[in-house]
Amino acid sequence: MLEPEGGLTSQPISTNGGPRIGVYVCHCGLNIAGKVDIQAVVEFASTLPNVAVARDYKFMCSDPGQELIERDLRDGLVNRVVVASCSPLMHEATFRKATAKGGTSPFYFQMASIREHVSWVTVDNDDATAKAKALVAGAVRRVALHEYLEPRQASVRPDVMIVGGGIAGIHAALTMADAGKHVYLVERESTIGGHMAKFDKTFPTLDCAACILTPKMSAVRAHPNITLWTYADVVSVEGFTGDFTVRVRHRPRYVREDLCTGCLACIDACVHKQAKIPAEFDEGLGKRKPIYIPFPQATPPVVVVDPEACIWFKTGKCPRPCIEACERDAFDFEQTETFEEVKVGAIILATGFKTFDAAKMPEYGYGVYPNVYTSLEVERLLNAAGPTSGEVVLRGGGKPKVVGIIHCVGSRDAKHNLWCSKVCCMYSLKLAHMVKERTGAEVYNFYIDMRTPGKGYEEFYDKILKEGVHMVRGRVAGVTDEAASLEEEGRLVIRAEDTLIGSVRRIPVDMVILAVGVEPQPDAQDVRRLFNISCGGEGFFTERHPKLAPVSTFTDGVFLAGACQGPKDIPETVAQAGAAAAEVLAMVDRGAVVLEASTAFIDDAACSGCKTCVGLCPFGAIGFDDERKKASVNEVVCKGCGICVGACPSGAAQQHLFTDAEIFSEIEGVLEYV
Amino acid sequence: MTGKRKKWRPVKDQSKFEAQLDPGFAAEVAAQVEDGELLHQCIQCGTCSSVCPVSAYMDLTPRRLIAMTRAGARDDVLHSFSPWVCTSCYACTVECPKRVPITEIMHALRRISLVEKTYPRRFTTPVMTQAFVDMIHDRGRSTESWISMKLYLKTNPAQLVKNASIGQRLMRQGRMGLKRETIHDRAKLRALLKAASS
Amino acid sequence: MSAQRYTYYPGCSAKGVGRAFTESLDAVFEHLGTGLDEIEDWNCCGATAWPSVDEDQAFALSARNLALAEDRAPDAGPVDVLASCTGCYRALLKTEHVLAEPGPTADKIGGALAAIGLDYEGRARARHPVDILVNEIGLDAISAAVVRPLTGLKVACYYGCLLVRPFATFDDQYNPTSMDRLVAAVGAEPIDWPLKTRCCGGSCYCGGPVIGAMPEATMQLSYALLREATKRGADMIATTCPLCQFNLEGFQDRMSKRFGRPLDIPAVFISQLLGVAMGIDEKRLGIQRLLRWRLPERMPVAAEGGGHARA
Amino acid sequence: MSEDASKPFEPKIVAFFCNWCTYTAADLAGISRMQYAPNVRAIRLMCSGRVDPQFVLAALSEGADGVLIGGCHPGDCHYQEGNHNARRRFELLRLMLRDMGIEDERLRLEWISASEGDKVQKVCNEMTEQIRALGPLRLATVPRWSADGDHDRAAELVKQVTS
Repeated sequence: MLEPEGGLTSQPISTNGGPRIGVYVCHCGLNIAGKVDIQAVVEFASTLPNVAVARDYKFMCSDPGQELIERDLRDGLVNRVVVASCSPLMHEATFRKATAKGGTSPFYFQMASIREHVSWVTVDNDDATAKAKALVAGAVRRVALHEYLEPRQASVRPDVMIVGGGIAGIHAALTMADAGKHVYLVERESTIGGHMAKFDKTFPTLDCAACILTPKMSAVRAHPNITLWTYADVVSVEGFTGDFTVRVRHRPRYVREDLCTGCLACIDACVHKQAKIPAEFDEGLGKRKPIYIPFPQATPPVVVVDPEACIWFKTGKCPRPCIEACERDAFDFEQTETFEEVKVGAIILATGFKTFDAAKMPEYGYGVYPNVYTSLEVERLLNAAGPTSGEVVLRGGGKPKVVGIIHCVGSRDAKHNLWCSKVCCMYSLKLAHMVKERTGAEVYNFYIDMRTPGKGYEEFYDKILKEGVHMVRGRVAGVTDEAASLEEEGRLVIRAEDTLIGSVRRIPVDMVILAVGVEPQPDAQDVRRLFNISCGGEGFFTERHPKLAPVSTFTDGVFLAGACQGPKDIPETVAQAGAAAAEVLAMVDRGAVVLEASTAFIDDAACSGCKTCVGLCPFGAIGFDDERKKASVNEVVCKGCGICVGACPSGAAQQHLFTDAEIFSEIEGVLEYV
Repeated sequence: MTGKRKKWRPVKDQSKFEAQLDPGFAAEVAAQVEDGELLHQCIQCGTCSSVCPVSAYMDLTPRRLIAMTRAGARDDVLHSFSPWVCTSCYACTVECPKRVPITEIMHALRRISLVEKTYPRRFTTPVMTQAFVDMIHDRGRSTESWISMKLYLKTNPAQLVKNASIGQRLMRQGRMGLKRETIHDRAKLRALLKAASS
Repeated sequence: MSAQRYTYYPGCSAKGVGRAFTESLDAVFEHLGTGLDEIEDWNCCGATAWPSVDEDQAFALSARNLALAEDRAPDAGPVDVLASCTGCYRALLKTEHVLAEPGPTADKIGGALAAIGLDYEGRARARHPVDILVNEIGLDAISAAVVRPLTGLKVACYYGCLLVRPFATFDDQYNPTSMDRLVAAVGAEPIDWPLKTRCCGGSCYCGGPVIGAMPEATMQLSYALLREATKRGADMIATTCPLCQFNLEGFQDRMSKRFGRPLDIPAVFISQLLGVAMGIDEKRLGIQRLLRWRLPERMPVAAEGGGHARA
Repeated sequence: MSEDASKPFEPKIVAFFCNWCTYTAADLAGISRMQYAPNVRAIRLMCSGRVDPQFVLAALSEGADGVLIGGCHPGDCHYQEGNHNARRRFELLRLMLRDMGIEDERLRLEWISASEGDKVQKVCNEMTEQIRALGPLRLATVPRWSADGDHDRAAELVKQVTS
């Protein structure tokens, strides 16, 4: 665990007699010892002022390693601890806990990162050793000035917010609601279900997506512990772990959700006799009216009015037969945006992904040739509830006899997305199977590398091969309607090198399916800022640790689930959603969280009353007593950035664990001795 | 079925033994080209081969050429026709999903094969290249009629006859002449080239 | 409309087999109130042959041309060097890029230039006449100069390889449109076709008007272009490269025989089309140098200088 | 501090990295095994807005040949706008250092996000090379402060000017 446990109890010990520092240098197997001369660092450390003990150990983070620290503290050999090992972002919490177990304040501890900052990044062994010494000296100099601090705790609100109502959000919501927590599930579309609701079948078992998803959607709506807000989005987040205040905007659907029963009589009644507007849920292949429901099992089953298309909104002149048709009087054309604020203890982001925009690769002719489709469009074509009732009918009419599926569209491509989107190989095989089954067409899959790791995935590939799907190993260079021979006339031609035979092939087809990759949502950056978490360069949200904390973020109390963190298939997404729910439950049931210790404080005597700090604090944590002309910090609100401290002209503002004196000492330490 | 039956001939052991390969070859080629080291990042997807207008006429497709370069098959690569078949149209370079500068690598392979005299025999392009360079070196500009004639004489005199009529038409229309184009500052141009030579 | 005159680098082919390109550009630019001044004593760009022998020498060749262009404009500020042949255009651009990057190659080329008393400051930059026509002179000015709109003429614009590759400086690399916009500005109808930037095969590697090393490949590639343009109803192919132009017009009879499909479609320089629409004398545009030239009969006949076409 | 005349000059650079972006990026550089000059010693602060101008002066007076400040990109600050404060102070500080005859290259501010491990590598290498070319910082005029942080008059003035 990277987070300290709540309720660290520590007995204050006397610091009389000045600091006695223990320095512990970690080998980290050969990760550090292979580059840094550990013995030299230990010997050097033992010469530094106030150092009472200097030791080394193979793995300081192991139990025996931590016990070394605890024993020295308990034996009274040392009263401050420096561990030179990996990054503090990795193991600071571990060693603070060990220090507390040794019977003192966990903050009598400082870490020197001699792995990430030294052994892993330095070519020369002597250079690495010298730099390690400097960082150790900095830590030793500063820890001597550390003050006695108690870990601060705050209680955790039991309610939880989940942002995003795809399969990840749905699964996490149900898990927590079943455990008795109240969940606010916020979804910006008018229905939950996300991408999964659009699919027909799921690989590799070919379960019908609706059959496994819609019961869960209904369960969400029926669950007494879930407040479901669709057509809503989060506009601001304040507070900190355990106590967030989240402001949510409800967009008007012009129909009262509490009254509408989903009878759909209004849709029939609409003055638009024909559905003419491309339906978003059907990827534009189907049509809808200005009043619509995305798909039959939409949850909640409430209609939405599209004011861009509705004649009443456009002209103010419409008899509005919809109102007439509604037996529940559910229409409210005066509806406006409303805002609501809730307080929650934790937040799970399950905001999902978008697919790559195939029009960015003109060589594949998407948007130019009508019979070039994206994979998501084909999912809708195959779906029994889709625009063609599950028939694979081409835009120009007719069934395809030959179909080409192009893998890696937008993925593994330095001009677009460098990453492998992970799901496309498998869903392309699934589409190959389905299209062949429905149409009897010859299907060609064009792939760069086949990636089928997962339970039952390789077996599925095997099955598809057995079915006679053609596999061509080569990335398609282009799709063209230029016919070089008679059989190519009037068809689309896919050009690729069949790299396994070493020749370029031209394969005429009737339908091209582009296996578009997985990308971050277009507003991922805004969401990231809203929740104060970080993104990788490509835009997926960054987890706290790629292996050991895959659903936590660097912001305590905010967790991740699903493809917003990176490409994932459904089983992985659900597993991660469950993991996120479990992490939240652990936090909520513990009831308390340990807060950042590095809050600011004002030395009352030194404060000149200039108010510089008051205006600078981004969180309004600094109050000002007009009578006494003194500033003071509300430590519960303070997030410990130290901006006020850096700006205080009289040195009255200080920051626990980052006092001026401590940092000056660290500067001297890293410069002075080596 | 079309085509004649193949005549059987004993096939030699075609295994590639490590001792026959040159592990430094890829680095040698990469060093000659800006961003050449990207060739190590090739994923063998074949985009280059399929966008190439002339890969169908190559003995090794561009993708195979890169793979063989990376494997260190120096001999096979430098004896290949492919770099000489390349039209320098840069389609592979701009389409490559890993940004491998394939056209420039082709040029580098040509340079090495000229130095090592491994370029194909009885193929006009290397001859042509040299004739063209010589002419510019000498005169500063090219004269198309001269270069064509030189080429025909050196490689395939029969073609000269075949193409004579079109040459005459071009001459009549003033598009081709026998006067050799020349710049004034030939000496300085030669000095420049000398100073710039690799 | 820009009143400045432009520095022009023709290259060998646009003075030789493609001399009509230079002639027609010259006429059109003058007609538009500007003009072209040829760099004095320019030398060959080295084409793609020289980089196959010695890359640094190839850079030196183009560097000399750029330096000479700067000499013509001693005042500070950028100098646009118009290179009509797309092969030359690429060679100049590549050299520009290499010399802009500080390093041993730039130093060496700088030294070699200094040795013959020249200096390249980085002011001269290669531009293509199509770029200038569309983005500086502007389509409006070009439309305004039209006296004989080419109404009804269907044109397949052929960009070739090197106008947008490897450097896409002023147009889209995959689906360029600037030539299409130009022919539309003079009243013609550009056809949409997928082979705008497919290599024509022939001359790229030969530097001369021959079906050289691989006649079969060259024929196939050029034939694909001609066939496709014809099939899509084009009356004419517009080009921007002397080698493409020759390659496309020169061997149609032989291809007809080889592939069993009649071919007869003029391949012209885009500047010739513009000039015709502007009513410039055909002789000045080098129309007589074309092996094929024909305006379709269905085109309305405009009164000379009148400019009102019958629909 | 000992200076061995026989050894070539190796610059010492003190870096102040914010916890959320640049320090994390430096960790990423480590995890990705990106090798870079060993001359930069990073001190972790919670926010680049915490960087007190005195820290920079202290580092330069204690033997650093350069100071690097790394924070989140504008708009990405974990504390909303700490990096703006850092930038304002940096600009004033740079003017002051110029007056003291200290070259611009010796003080650098970089926005490096958590995903930009390669930028840490690049910036550290670049800055090391630039300062190596400049040579050691020899300053008699920078006042020395004692480590326990007793703020003398000069420090107070500096703070007033720059905050």
